[in-house]
Amino acid sequence: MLAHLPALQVVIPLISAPACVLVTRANWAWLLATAVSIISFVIALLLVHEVSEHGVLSYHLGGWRPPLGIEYRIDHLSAYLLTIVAATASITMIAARESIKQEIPPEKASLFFSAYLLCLTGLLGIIASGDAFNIFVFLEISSLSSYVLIAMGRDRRALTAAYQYLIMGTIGATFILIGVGLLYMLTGTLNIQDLQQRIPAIVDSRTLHAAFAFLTAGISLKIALFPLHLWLPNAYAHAPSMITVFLSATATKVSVYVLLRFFFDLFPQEISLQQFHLGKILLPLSIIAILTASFVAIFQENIKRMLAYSSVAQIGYMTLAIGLGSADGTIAGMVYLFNHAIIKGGLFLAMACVLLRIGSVQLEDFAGLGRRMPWTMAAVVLLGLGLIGIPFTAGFVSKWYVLSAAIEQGHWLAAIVVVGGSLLTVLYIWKIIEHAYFKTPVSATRQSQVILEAPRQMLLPLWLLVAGSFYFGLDTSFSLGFASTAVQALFH
Amino acid sequence: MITGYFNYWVVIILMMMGFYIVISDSNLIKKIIGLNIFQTSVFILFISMSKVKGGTAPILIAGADVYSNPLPHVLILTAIVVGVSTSALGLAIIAKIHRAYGTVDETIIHEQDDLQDEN
Amino acid sequence: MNPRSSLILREVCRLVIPAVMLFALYVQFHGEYGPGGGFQAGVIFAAAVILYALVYGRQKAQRILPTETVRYFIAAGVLLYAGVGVATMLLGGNFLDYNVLLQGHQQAQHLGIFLIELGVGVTVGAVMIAIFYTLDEFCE
Amino acid sequence: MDIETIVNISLLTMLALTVVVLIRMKSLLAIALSSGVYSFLSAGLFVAMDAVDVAFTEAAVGAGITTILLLVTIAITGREQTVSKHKRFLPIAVITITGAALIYGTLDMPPYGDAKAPIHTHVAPHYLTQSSEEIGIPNVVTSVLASYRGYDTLGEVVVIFTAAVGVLLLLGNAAKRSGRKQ
Repeated sequence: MLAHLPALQVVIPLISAPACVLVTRANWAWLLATAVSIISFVIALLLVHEVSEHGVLSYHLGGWRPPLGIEYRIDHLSAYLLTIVAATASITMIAARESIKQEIPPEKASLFFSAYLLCLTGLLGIIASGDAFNIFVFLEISSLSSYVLIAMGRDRRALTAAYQYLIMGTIGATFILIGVGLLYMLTGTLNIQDLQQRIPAIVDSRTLHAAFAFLTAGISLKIALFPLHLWLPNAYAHAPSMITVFLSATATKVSVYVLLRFFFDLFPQEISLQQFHLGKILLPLSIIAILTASFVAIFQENIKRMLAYSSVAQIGYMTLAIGLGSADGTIAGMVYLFNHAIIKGGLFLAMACVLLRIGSVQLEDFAGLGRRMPWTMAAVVLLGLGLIGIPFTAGFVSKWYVLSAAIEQGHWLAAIVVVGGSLLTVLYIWKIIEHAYFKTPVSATRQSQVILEAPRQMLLPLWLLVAGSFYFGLDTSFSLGFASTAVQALFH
Repeated sequence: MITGYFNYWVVIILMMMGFYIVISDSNLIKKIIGLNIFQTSVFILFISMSKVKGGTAPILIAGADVYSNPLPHVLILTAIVVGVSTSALGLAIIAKIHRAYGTVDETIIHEQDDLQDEN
Repeated sequence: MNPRSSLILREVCRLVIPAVMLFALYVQFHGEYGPGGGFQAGVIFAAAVILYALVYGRQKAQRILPTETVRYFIAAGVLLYAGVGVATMLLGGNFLDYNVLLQGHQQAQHLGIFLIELGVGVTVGAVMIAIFYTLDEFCE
Repeated sequence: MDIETIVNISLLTMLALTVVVLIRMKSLLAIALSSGVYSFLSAGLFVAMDAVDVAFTEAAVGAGITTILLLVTIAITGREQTVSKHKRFLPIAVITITGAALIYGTLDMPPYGDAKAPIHTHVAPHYLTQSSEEIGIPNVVTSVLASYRGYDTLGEVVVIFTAAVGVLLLLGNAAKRSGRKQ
């Protein structure tokens, strides 16, 4: 059965999605979704083990050898991402029951969890696939299901946010389709390894330039890279709480992975960097993203929206690190991706706790929460420290590596922006802390309201993430070690 | 040279007209229609590259030896399905937006949201 | 019953709809030789049901093909398709490697393709009908 | 000029005219129908370019199903398009740049119909020459779709399944359903 692991990683959630539609009880649907997420996590860990022991795994779907058929190809990089996505999925689902019970009508729960499983299928499929068109198909599975999941938010603005995301996302996907089509036109193949062999010979083709441009634009839309980030803040702010947790820690991360897969593997990285100047595109946009999005975050009154803008900025750090164009920079970007999934996932999970108990995430409603939801707010503080990048947190490790990669490349502006962005982060995190601990509720109804601490089923996963944020600040053997091996393979 | 690329150029113009509708029109339904046109034109681009002069449809029959390339056909069959799925979902969201806002015009929706913020 | 549809229209549809359904079946099982296959067949079958619903009213269509049943078919098609993949795995092949299904590889390929095309047809037809039902119900 | 080229050019011209008309129209109903016409014309073009399977699907889906869905949605939301176009400059700039990038990209493309283009010499010949032995059915599109790239088709079915789940989740009258069950 070990030989089938790459396929099982994707096929198990794929099969459970239609099965979930047939489940009638809300609790059973949740149980199925949780069980599948945990099984995916176990498979991801097994794949990490297999890849470390035996190197790259290639699985021929349908039994046809590539490039005739579709190949699943698990290398260090994909195993790394699979672990992040499946781990996030497990933690989200374990914590999700109460929150979803409150936000989604019970008779719709089975469809809702089915949509979630489809999203998971899509994300895992993108990572596992070694075929450019197959990546497009699974990208669409994950995108369509995330539009649905976002539209299920309580506010009517969730609908407009989902619609906006649908339009932008489809434009992005169509651009990627055009890019893949042009690549196919030039080479006659869709297999990533095969394309990699054939691209150096046609590097002067103007068609290849156009393909590169369309792929860059399409993937940037999916990553929410400045100035194509406009869909993200509304989508994250209005989606159901647990969906924000899940998507913030996975969706854009997988898009960053697609960026790496296409431009450091499908296009050999020296061609992307030297002939197509990928770094010169990414660096300025990332710098603007970090500064403007952090700045805008400071003025948000809705905390989910604030954290969403913060995500745009954090994505900027990752693309900045990748845009530096060195192996060290890319490793830093991967470590950043890993740590940010933990920290931002945790922060949004804390917001889910708050929403569950007080029904709002407006800044003014945070007044006095420090005393009334002590465990949730303490987690916000500790995760906030990680987001800022205080030493001994995972956030420090990731910022440190980005900073040193920037300095190593002699890119002083980038280095200054990395530090400056952290200072802006202090400002908006401080706003939350100030309200939670140093203000009392203004309205009489809030003052007299009895507010319970979040249920244990949510606090435990939340504190697991807090612990992760500190653990990976000290022990970097997986987050850094595995990422280095992954990136070294791309840079040969 | 001109005849060799004429097809592609017209198709690109069609694509861009569809794309224009998506990003310029404020009516949500018309945006979806624009998206359809944009995507259908991309399909034409793919099918154009599969064509071989003097070839026939890739259904093997005695007497034919030049066939057009079947692979882009397969890809586009998938892409058509993806397209109709996206449209269906978009239209469902529009129906709900109409119920929540009473309009399907982006500008009016934004005005309503801003008004709500002020209150 | 839809009051707007005239007697003539209803009588014409009584003849046309079975013919369209037959055509759908032809397209479903003839895809190996000519253009067509599960996807097109599913769409055509759905079109026949939708035509019926437009002419005779949705409620009447739902009495013959209830929403619940359609919902089962939506899942059933995907499960059939993926199930073929699981079966090939259990028989010792890779996912969706039809060659392990039967002895002769061409027969095996035929069987695999037949089954997955059926899965495609069932899901696609059911999905189209379900989407139409739902949109139309929402319309009221 | 041979007959194929004439058919191609006239269909492409009609497509272009349809879009131009569509952009200027105000009535949503007419716009939806024109988009159906657009799909139908492209189906014709697909036949002219030997893609019979694609043509079949485009006619059934683009001209058929999509148009029905559009009409039902318009019945829900009301027919007339509210006239309020604001943005002009930015969209034109965006499509000019995008279009220019694509035109630039065509300059090194293999010419239309060229049998020596890479896509006709790598991978695809295997399907055309070996599939009758390896699969044993005459329609190569079906062979590739259902076997060589059968996994993509599974993905495609999952995509459409996702759309159904989405529509049911968003619009499904859940109260009625559970009410009937009790």
